[in-house]
Amino acid sequence: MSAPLLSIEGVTAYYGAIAALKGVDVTVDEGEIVTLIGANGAGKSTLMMTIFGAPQARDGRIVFDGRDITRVPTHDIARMKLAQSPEGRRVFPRMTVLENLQMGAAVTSYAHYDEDLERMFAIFPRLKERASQRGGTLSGGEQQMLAIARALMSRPRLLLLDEPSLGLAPLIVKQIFSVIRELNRTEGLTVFLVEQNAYHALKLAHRGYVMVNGRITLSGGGRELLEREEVRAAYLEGGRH
Amino acid sequence: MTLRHDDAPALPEDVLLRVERLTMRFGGLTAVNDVSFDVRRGEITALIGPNGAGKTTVFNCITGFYKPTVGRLTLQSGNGRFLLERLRDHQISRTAGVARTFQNIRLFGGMTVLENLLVAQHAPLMKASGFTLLGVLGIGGFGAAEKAAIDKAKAWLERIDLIDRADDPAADLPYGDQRRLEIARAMCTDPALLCLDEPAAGLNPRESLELNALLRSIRDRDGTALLLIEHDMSVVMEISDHVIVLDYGKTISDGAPRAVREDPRVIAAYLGVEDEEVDEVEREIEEAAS
Amino acid sequence: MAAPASPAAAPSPLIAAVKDAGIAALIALGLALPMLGLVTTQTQAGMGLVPHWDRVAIAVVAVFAGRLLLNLTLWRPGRRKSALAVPPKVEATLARTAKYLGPLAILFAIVMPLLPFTERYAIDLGILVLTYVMLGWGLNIVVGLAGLLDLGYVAFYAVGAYSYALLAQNFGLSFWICLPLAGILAAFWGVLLGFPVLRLRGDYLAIVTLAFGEIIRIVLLNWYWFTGGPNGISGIPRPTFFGIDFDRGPDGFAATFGLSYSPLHRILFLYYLILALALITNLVTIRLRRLPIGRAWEALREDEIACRSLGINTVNTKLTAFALGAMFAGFAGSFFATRQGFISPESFVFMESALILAIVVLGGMGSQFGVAVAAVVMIGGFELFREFSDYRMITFGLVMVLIMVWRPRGLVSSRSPTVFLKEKKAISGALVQEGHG
Amino acid sequence: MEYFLQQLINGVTLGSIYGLIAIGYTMVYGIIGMINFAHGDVFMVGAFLALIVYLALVAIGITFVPLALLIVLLVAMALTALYGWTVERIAYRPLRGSFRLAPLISAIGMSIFLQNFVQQAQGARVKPLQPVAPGGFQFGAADGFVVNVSYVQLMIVGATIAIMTGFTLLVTKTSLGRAQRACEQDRKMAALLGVDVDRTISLTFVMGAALASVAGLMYLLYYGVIDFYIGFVAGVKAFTAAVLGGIGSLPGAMLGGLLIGLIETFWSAYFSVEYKDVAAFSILAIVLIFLPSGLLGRPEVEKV
Repeated sequence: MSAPLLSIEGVTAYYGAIAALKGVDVTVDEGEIVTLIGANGAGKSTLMMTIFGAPQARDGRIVFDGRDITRVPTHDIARMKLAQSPEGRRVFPRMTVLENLQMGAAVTSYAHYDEDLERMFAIFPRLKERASQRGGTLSGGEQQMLAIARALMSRPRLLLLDEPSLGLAPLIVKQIFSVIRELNRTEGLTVFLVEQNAYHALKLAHRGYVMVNGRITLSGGGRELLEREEVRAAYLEGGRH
Repeated sequence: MTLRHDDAPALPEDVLLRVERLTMRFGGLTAVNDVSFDVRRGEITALIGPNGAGKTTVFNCITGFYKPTVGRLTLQSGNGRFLLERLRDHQISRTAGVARTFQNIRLFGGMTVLENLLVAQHAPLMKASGFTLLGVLGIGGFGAAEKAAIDKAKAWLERIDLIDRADDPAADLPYGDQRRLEIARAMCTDPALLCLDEPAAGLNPRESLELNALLRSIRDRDGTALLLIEHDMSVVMEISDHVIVLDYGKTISDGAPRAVREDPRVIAAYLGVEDEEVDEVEREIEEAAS
Repeated sequence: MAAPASPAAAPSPLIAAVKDAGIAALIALGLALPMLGLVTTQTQAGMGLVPHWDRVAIAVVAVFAGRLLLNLTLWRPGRRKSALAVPPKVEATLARTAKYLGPLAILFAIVMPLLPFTERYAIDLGILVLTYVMLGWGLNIVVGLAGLLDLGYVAFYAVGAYSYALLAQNFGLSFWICLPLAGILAAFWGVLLGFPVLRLRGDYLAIVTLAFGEIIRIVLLNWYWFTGGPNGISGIPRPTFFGIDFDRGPDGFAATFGLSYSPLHRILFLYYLILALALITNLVTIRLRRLPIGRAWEALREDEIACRSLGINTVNTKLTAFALGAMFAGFAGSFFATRQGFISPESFVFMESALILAIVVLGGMGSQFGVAVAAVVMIGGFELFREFSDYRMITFGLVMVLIMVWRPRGLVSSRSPTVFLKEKKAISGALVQEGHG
Repeated sequence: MEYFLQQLINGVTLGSIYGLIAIGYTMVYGIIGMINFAHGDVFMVGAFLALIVYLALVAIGITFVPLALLIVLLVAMALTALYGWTVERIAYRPLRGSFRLAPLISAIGMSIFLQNFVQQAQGARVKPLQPVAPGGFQFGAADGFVVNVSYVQLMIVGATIAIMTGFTLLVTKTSLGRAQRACEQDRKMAALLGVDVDRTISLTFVMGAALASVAGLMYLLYYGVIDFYIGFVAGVKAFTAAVLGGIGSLPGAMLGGLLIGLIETFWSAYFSVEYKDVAAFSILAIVLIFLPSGLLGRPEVEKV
């Protein structure tokens, strides 16, 4: 078996004095969609940011594509074919859609900028209509599309997606999830997805992890987790955790 | 000076808030376009629609954070009749009795849970402290008033199950607790209308259920009408008595939850067709597994 | 798995440290060479340059040695992060001891002048420090509690001082009548200036308050017939012991109380006067924090929009903070005038505002105890270095930078709740907002 | 009329100097949201460095004025930039992501330090410089009043226009400018996209300091005398200009600088010299009351 594309080994991370991650092990293989589900505040987004070195892991290590990136500065990690569409989308509000996409391509020195731009506009036709509009004036769904497109502009091997469905209308959520699946299937894009929307995420993913209070408590195939009693109870139907 | 507008046309007995021809423009952009609806007493009214449909803008007009470009917002409660578009934001809360919560929770994070609930009772306490003058000198009935305020806060903390955390800073609470605390804080102003901006966002299904119970009890026990923006259809269908759907700044549907849910315009704009994409993936995974 | 070594574990820490120090020395050379090495001097033929290479050499060597030392000790790889941060436990202990240290400090302030070894210089210094403690506490209401950044606080200090001077000179009013009048006038100016600008946010408010401070100073400087212009006002009536002068005469303080005359009486009186004024400021502030207005200030600092949604009139709330802060500055100003007997616009420059603000921020915004400590450290420390007057200001500036880098939230950063059900727990400074007003 | 024209020219010259300093405030504010209180003193350092370099050139015999000025410009820019970089490194970078007031106090400390450092290093006395490029053009001698435009004034206005154009292009068209704007809007996101945030911020300080040194050189040439205290006064004015124009906006800084220069000049010419600063500050306050974000600043939309 070949080494995983991303492996997170015993990682702990702190915000000030508060431990947000308490020893997390996760692996993502090439070509997979892996999802991490868990309640708000469980540490999912912290893990996403810790992969990018902000905050840096205090213990443990993170290896991407055979290289230890635990102590590498954030901006250098971003130059390693690893991209993130972060929590809250973080579209640059006073830059146009086009400039936002240019920012995404900055790490590739614009080598295949035109080609990639066309591709993004093909995937998200809505963005083409809004190309010269400022990021801050887009609706939530459009911003989410832009955030994903911006991440894809760097031609990543691994895409980290943090809560792409948060605050979006059901219809838009469906569109976004179908784009993710499409990219994975046709281009073999590896995706590590953090979601609160456990049902959709587990249905989409090949494998899943469940995080509670900074620890991984369960892992397994996406469908398998969907069937698990604990998962259903805590994240799908409500009731006792 | 009175802030009441009793000369404005009266509303039917069961209507608490009437929004008429509300339009809001920002520069060239029309965020809300000629929207009218009623919020009735003793009901939970839900405002739904795709992102960017203008829901939060409607909210901000009702709660005074924006002045509408055009339109009339009449609120008729036990305190009299008010034209909200003519009041300043703090008057809308204090005088007309409209309270709200925010999409991104806005608690006073560096103050304790209890302090948060006391700040909400600012107006009556201010009066009791003789507008600070008597309070500084330590005379007047401030002590008693503060005790009453603390009791009220305690009662709310019992209700939202946070009494044990009364002395902790609000920012230290888990997300779901913060949401409930924000609702309790708004309720401490004794509102006639409580406006909630996505109260269930970020809650897990269990917390969501608890929230439903809380909102129902506010409607039934406190007699406060609720107006809420929500994406979680399970919450909307479960608890609301009346649903209004906005799209591109216009009302596209208005009625009982069941009727709205089946309205073809709502399905096209907001809910979308069946879960076919997701089902497709399911099939693929099964194929791959076998 | 063969992951390459991370950059932090470079070959030899010593070589890395020397290399780093070398770069720092090179930068120091670039900075020092023209500025320290070539001194512009007026000669008969016009301007010329006089070389001072020795100073450049000293600077470069000092930077190299200092940096190397730091690299090998405090900044050793791996230690870097925690070296300067104060652990939360220590922080909590500090906050707890502050509760007992406060009364102790007040006790000390009361008995200090009466101790046998206390010299007149110490009492003078005490008066100076207490004046700044009071000013710091006054500004703390505005900046620390309400979260409004005021860069022109000294203007209200000036209003108080000039009010007293002019009222006392032109109408012969006594200090005890002028004191409240000066406070009221300063508060009035606070409202007058505050009203139009308090809806400005953050740094816009800062520049406008700075501008007002400058406007008031310029007016004082140029309105000759009224303020005496740059010459200021001299011969301001000295304070009396409730009508009894501190002089040698038969009606003087010494004669009235059957004491032998000593110039120290007046100094002692002034000392206790400012101590009382400062303590009143403190007491009122502590009281206000527990009243709805004080809670509204802090809520305003935390989140203005939420305040508005709860029916709090933010404009009035801000104005009250502004006016009260100004009032205490006014009191302090009239004390300053009566103590000095002479005032001029030179005492009310922007640096004073900056200094008071620095005291508030260094002390820990909102913390009464922290502000007092910061005033003692800054003013007391500054006065103690009087002998090294050449390098005093340079050090002063540098110390300000270093303290901020060391403790960005000030000395006492935790907040104490105003009310509690079961247990009063200090709130970590990291959770407390500092306002955007 | 000639009097008016003369004042207009003087005002534009002064405004150009203020504008160049104001850009430094506005850029730093834009990118890290702090008032760099020491910027006025960096300008003062720039003026001193320009004087020192010029005197050094004279000492080694380079007296051809255009060449000398060009060398002075380049060397002073580089050295002042080094000061700007060092100030950021020592006093601000450790406070990154900290509370808003901490860097402000740190900046005030840095300002005190720089002022007294220069005073100790170079002496407290004023430093005069005999005119480097005397002379100029004269117009309209008809009714006895002559409008003078000195070479120095032309140089100042010309250089300002050139630098402003270059700067606008840099910020709007290059990837460095885009990175700067990205850091301004969302630093964390910029880092996630591979932007080296620390380096970008350092570069901003370097650029601001370089511009301040240009202003310092101009001040030296225009007034012919500098001292260690010019930084505070000019700094406060330039800061006022930046806020008046709308802090964070480059064209705003230039516009604000011009306005402050014109207000000051005209007020001194027609009313009273003593109250020229009062006029400038009052207009700032009045503008802000009606346009709370300054003339060209983006209105702060309250996100609720």
